[in-house]
Amino acid sequence: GSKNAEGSDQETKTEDGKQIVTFWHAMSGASQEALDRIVASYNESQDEVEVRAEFQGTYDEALTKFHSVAGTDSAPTMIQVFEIGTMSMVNSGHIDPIQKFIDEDGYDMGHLEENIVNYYKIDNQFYSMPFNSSTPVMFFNKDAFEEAGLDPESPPQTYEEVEEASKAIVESNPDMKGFALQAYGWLFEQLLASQGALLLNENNGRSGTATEIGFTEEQGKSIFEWVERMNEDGTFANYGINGDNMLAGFLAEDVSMFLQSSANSRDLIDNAPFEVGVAFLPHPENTEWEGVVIGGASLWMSAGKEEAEQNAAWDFMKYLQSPEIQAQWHTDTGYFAINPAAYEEDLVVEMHEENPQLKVTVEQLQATKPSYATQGALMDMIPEERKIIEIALETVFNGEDVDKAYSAAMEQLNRAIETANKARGE
Amino acid sequence: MRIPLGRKIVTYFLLSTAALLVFMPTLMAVVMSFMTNQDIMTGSFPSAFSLDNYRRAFEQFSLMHYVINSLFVSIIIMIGQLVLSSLAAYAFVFLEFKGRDFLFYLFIATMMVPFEASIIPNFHTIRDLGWIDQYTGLTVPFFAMAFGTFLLRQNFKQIPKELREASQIAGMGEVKFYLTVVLPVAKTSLITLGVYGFLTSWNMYLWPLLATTNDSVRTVQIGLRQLQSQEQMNDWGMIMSGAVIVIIPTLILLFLGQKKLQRGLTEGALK
Amino acid sequence: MTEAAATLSQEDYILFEQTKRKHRYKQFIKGMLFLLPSIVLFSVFLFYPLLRTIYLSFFLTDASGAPTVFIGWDNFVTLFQSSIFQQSIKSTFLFVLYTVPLTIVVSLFLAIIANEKLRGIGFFRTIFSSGMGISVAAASVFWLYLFHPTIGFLNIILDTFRLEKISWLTDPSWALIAISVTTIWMNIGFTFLILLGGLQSMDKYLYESADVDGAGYFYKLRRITIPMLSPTLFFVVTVTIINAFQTFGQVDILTQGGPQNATNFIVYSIYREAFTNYQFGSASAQAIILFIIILIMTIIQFKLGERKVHYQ
Amino acid sequence: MSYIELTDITKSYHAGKNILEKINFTIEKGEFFVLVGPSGSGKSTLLRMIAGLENVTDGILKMNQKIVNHLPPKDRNLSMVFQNYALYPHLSVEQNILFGLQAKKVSKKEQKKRLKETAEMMGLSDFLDRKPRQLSGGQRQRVALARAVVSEAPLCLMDEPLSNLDAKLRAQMRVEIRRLQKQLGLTLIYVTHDQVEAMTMGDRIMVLNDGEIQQVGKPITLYNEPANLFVASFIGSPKMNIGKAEVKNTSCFLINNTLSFPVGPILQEALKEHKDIVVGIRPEHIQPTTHHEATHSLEVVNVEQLGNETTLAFDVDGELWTAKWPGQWDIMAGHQLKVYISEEHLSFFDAQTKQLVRPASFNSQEEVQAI
Amino acid sequence: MSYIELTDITKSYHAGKNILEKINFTIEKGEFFVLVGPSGSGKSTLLRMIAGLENVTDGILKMNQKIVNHLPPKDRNLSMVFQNYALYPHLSVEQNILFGLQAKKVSKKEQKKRLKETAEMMGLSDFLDRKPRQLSGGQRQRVALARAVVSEAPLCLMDEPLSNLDAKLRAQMRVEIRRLQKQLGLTLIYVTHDQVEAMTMGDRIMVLNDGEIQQVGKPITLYNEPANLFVASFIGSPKMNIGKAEVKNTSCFLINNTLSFPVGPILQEALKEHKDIVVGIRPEHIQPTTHHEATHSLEVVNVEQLGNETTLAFDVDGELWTAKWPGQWDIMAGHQLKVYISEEHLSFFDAQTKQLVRPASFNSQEEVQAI
Ligand SMILES: Nc1ncnc2c1ncn2[C@@H]1O[C@H](COP(=O)(O)OP(=O)(O)OP(=O)(O)O)[C@@H](O)[C@H]1O
Ligand SMILES: Nc1ncnc2c1ncn2[C@@H]1O[C@H](COP(=O)(O)OP(=O)(O)OP(=O)(O)O)[C@@H](O)[C@H]1O
Ligand SMILES: [Mg+2]
Ligand SMILES: [Mg+2]
Repeated sequence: GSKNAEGSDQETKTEDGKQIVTFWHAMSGASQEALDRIVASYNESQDEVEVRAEFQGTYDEALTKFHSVAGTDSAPTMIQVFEIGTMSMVNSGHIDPIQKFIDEDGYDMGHLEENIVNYYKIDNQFYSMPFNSSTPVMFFNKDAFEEAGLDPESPPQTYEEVEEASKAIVESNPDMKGFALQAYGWLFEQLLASQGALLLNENNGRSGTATEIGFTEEQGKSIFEWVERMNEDGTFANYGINGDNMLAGFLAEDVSMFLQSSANSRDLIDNAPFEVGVAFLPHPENTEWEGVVIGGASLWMSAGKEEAEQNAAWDFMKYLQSPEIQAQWHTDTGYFAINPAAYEEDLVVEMHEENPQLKVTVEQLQATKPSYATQGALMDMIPEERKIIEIALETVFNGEDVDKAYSAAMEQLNRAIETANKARGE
Repeated sequence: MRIPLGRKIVTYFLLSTAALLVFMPTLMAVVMSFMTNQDIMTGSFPSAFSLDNYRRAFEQFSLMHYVINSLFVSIIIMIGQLVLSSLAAYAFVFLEFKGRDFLFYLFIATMMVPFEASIIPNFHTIRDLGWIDQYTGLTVPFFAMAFGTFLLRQNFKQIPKELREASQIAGMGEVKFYLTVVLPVAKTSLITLGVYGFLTSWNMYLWPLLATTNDSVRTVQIGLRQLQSQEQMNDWGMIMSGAVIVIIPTLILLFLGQKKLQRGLTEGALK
Repeated sequence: MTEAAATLSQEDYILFEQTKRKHRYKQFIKGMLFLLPSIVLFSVFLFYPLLRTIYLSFFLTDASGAPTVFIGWDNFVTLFQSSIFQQSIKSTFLFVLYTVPLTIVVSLFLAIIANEKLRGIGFFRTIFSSGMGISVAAASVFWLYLFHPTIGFLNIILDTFRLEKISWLTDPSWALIAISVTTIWMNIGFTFLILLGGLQSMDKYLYESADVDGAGYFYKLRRITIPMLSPTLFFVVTVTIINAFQTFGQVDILTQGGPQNATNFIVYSIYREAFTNYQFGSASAQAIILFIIILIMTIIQFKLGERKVHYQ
Repeated sequence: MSYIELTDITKSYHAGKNILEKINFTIEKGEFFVLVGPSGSGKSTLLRMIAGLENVTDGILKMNQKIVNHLPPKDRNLSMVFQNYALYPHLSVEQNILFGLQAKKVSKKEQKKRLKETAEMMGLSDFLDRKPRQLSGGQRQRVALARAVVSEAPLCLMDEPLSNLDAKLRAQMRVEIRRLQKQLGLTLIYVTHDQVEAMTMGDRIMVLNDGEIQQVGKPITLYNEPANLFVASFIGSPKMNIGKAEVKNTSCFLINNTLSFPVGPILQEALKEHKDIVVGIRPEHIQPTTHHEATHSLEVVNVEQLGNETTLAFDVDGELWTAKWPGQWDIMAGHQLKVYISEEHLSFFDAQTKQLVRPASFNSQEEVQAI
Repeated sequence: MSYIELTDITKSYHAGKNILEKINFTIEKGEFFVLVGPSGSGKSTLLRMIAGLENVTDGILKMNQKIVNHLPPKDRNLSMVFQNYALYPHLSVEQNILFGLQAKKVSKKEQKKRLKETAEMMGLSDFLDRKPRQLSGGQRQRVALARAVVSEAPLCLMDEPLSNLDAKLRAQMRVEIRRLQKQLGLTLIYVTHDQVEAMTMGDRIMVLNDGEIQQVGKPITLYNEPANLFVASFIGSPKMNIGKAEVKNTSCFLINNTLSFPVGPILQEALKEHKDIVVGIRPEHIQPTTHHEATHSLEVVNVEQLGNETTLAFDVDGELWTAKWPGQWDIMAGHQLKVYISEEHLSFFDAQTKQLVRPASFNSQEEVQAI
């Protein structure tokens, strides 16, 4: 940019008459590079529209900022919002659901990945366009498995198997822990979904406004108790809330298994001095594996913008769905291709051949059984829920009483839901 | 007076040890900025040093553009703060008027308003003034500074009152006295405050992020932040090289600033 | 010889009172002129937000921060009943207690040894103040690495001395210490620079006469340096306390308030409440409480401290 | 119409005891007014009040017929030499001197001219580029003086402006200040501890003690007719010798039980009114017997040679009396010495009120010798 | 065995010109050594070097036979009164005075005792709780003096310690300092501008000018036999009158073309060796004709009454000469006045080298009168 770009909020056309679309996003690092490439290719592909992709900080920061400028000239044409911001966007009243454009355009969303689309479909209509999506998987150290006499090709699938494998690992190498779970609310939600539990009542808030938590004590506690058991075995590695430390610990061969977003697969495989395995999310032995909930972000359309501007943005959103673009996006970043056709693209096929582990992430998503549990919860207090869960997890990680931690957390969760409902004036 | 040799040795020893301890984290970052991400993540000793991280950091963003914006913004803020703080401190020390103490405490009280609590209303203010994506929006809100006023007040209070008296006798007005006596005599703390103001502005992240929507006036910390990923593994080597690049101008400033801190300015004021 | 001046006429008296009033008025205007720019900006960017914060603290809000439901003192009542908030206050105070004295003692030590006139002293001064030049985000990342449970430098050192490794950031009792260490390191640069500035502007004649009096190094330090530095020290203490109460960045990156809320300082709690939970009402109430806590601390400091401070 | 008028001026710091107590006096335009008094008597305070640097606790201060109690110093149009110099440490000597002129926007040319003159006069021409901390004590004082002189303000206050100069330079400065004051018609208030300065420079002297005016008047009047014991012993160096007088009989009285004098008619009158009398005699009036008959004999306790004069200390019934004789006298301590003391040279004070009863007679001074 | 020994001591600031140039002298233990010289001549610098506060640029400084060039001040065991007092602004008067004793860990009881004595001696007892800024100039100076005195260090350096005190207090302090010095056997180096102090207090005086020693010796010697013109005109107040001598014929010479004197035999001898001669005569030697025959007649330009004496200024061929007569003389300026000048009282100096050729004869001083 240059200094004469000041006040760009006001202008909607470039000097040579192109329609400007302001696109706020929260992509940084490698994903920003990938996104910028896509935007550039779009801008080159036609001469009507110029998309300007502007970084606005983390998801939190970008969302807060959007809320503050929504409805003014400074608001962008479109914005990327993380999945748990969905409800607050819907409630904000400053967005136009993209269903409007789908209907006007007669666009077919059917070619998109079902399990991704499921999340963003609310009351049977699309509010936002899915964009970057990921799910958690279990990463493990194949070399360490081999050394411990475990089969690297059949990784553990249940909590109990994870425990057993961990014991074997620690036995063969006292310097390495078996398993690590980041104190991260998102992972807790995923572990609930994988055993088919609901986070919130009212079918995860999708049949009505949730009024309390949706999982049973057994379901909820299963995760806590799992950790507690491993802790007692001395096979659990505690990295607290810190994902970066956990990654480093895994790469430094301090721990052999951990759960993390599939978006990390590429980097882990590339950087690890050992062979990395990827596996489905585990579930308690006595439950059925149901699948995972989609994470990541989607694209929203600002209300109150000129039609031409919105249509231009809509055109860009459509552009993003094309198999070539999705293939590129998938290979560059590790996020899913929301359009499964992309997996047929040479680029992707090549990559999957090279690193067959990468396929596991896609397989897991596609194996997910559509249900309220795997559709994911909708509510505007989910960020708060995550913090509460994280504190409870930390408490358990540090070897404190599960029952106390659990009941305290549940109490806080229900109060948070209550407050959130009250704040909406409902 | 010469310093005896024994004391010199002890002092140098203390200085070096302290410097090593203080500088270790930074030194570590510098080392990391030359390492490959794999070496960093696996916690192994660097297998190779390369400038690759720097190359990529420069390639990914127009860091220079951010640096120039940051320089501009930081200098403007620094000047604004120096002017406003010294004016206010002057009033608090040298002028006697009703309500002075009350105002001073009010000023001090502003330091206690958590930044996090005022950021959203301030953002609204900027928005309504049309200052988003403007240098004004990035700088003006920081001009008034209770901290700086307080620092300078403490310093101005140590200016011998004889100097003020002599100026009054000489028929010097307030403004002239402020310009020709107070500011030069308080040079040390003005430099300190200037360095501080510059560096805090230089290191600001949240506000510039909020107050801008595009790259036109954005500052370097935002650029730095864009080197970090949210959901993916970070390229620490590159992030560190970015951090090192951004630190260099500030270290230079610190070096120059401390050279300007000269001894004994108030000396000779008294008999 | 003085008869002429002996009595004061009524007229004179009125004139006298008039000039007195005019003088006061003029002084006031002058003071205001000097303060005006600051007052205007403070009003817009600090007092207005403060009022807004006070207003919001009586409401529940929606995600954009607009008040929705008036609930009176409920936010405050809830806070004081919340064990988490009580924990917040406790950790905040503990944190202040850990960091403030140490920051000042260490910086003072550095400032004193860096105040000698030696060759290459500029290099050391730059190093000591370098912490200032490193943004909180960058500094926190450095420390994140130092604190890493296995590959972190600190634990590697402990390991080489065959000491038990420490879970710096995941053990609640260590996390506060880890954050304190980071904070002290980050604040030293600035405190050092201010204190060095104070030392530098000290008259050398004070030391001359002490030298002649046969005062040793530490005696001079105690009787001259510290008292003469008291205005600067007072400033540094006040500001360090206020800053400690408002520590945010390093918490966000290193522990995010955890583990188990051990480092969930009030400011961080405010941030979470506002920016992730969108509970601006509760956040505002916490901000007000924090404001009042700092205010009380500062008033106490001014009342007790400034009497002991020696100004010229 | 007097230029400066102080009416019941009182000063106290922090509601403590009064440093100055109901001070009343006036100064005429163009007058050279000298202020003397012991250390801590309030001279500087008084000066600072006139300058407007110190609040007037009570009373009225008028300048040019206008009440100026609250006028800020910069509007009083005066210059001042501070007792502690108050030089600007960050400015060179030249800048220090020109500081006031620049404030008053005097033209560059005029500044240059005055700077040159003043610097030459003060012997500062070589130091114009130095900072005050690079100067010697006396040089600093000269800068302070130069700064006041260069401003040519109609009222100039000087607080011991020559105290750190050597005798030669001081003599020179005395003349210069006096010349300037006359030439520019300045009104000057001058604080000094130097007897020579006080006696030779001022049109009038005011003696202050403990915040109270003791006497105001012509220098020679104060010397010859000190209003009270304090002034008598404060003016003149070495100080006046004081002794208790006891009337033995109608024709003779004793001082300190040692020196007897005849009682003259005036004295007799005076003695009737005052119960106890104290007698003072100036050191130069205890004279050698070169030209007179010896009247008394005293024991020499100490002899000090000043070169041009000799001071002798005598033991007078346990008290030390001093005599000052011109020239160098080769006298040994411990000897008994014959001296001449004229009854005429005795001053008489009331022992209770300390007020003067009868001054020494100076009328019949040394013979006039003009041709 | 000398206590302090300076060998070729040289001092320059920042490689500029030398402030002090090859200074050589020694001071004995227990000596009262007075240092005088014009403002800026390097007195304070010399003192500060002895104290160790200033680097010695060149030369050797010995104390007690040991080279101390690099010894830090605190190990030199001395006390000092700074010209600018150098009081600690943050400490009360009491703390200021006791600072050094506490540093040296003197017992509390001893501290208390000495404090009481010293404070009383200096008249500071009422101000012990005050901060220096609440004191008058003279009071501050007394604190500075008290601080040095209380330490009882064997070597004491005083830089114009009495300059801001009034005459009465100063006289008192002179006696006290002298007494203390004798009593404790202190070695004292004392800088002063006061003629009386210089003449009466010191065992020896050293005259410094422009960084060079002019003369060292007993006070009276310096007065009577000044080694050169500088010392002659520097010692004594008013200063010595100087005139150019021109030999008219073998029996008579003229000063400033005005005053003629006969040429004596010694002078004749001297005149042979020196081409140009300058004559000096002290003001007290231009005497009234009360007791002598008039020798010359001069025009009075100015008359100043000091009370105990009168100074007269004469015009001697365009130059101002001063006379000092005891007592009060009622003489009008402008008149021609008959005076007595004895040829004996003339000092002769070489005009080129400025060195003394023949001192005035003081041997035949006033008659000795001891009984
Ligand atoms: N820091 C300095 N830098 C340069 N020159 C200096 C410095 N300090 C003193 N001088 C010069 O050295 C000379 C001697 O100074 P010093 O203070 O010794 O004089 P002094 O004899 O004590 O004079 P006074 O009687 O006025 O106090 C002076 O000409 C002075 O200007
Ligand atoms: N700030 C102050 N607070 C309290 N007392 C003070 C203050 N300033 C001066 N004094 C006292 O006021 C009295 C008069 O002080 P002032 O300075 O006028 O004396 P001075 O006549 O100038 O004496 P000197 O000849 O010693 O300078 C002194 O006793 C002094 O101690
Ligand atoms: Mg005074
Ligand atoms: Mg000196």
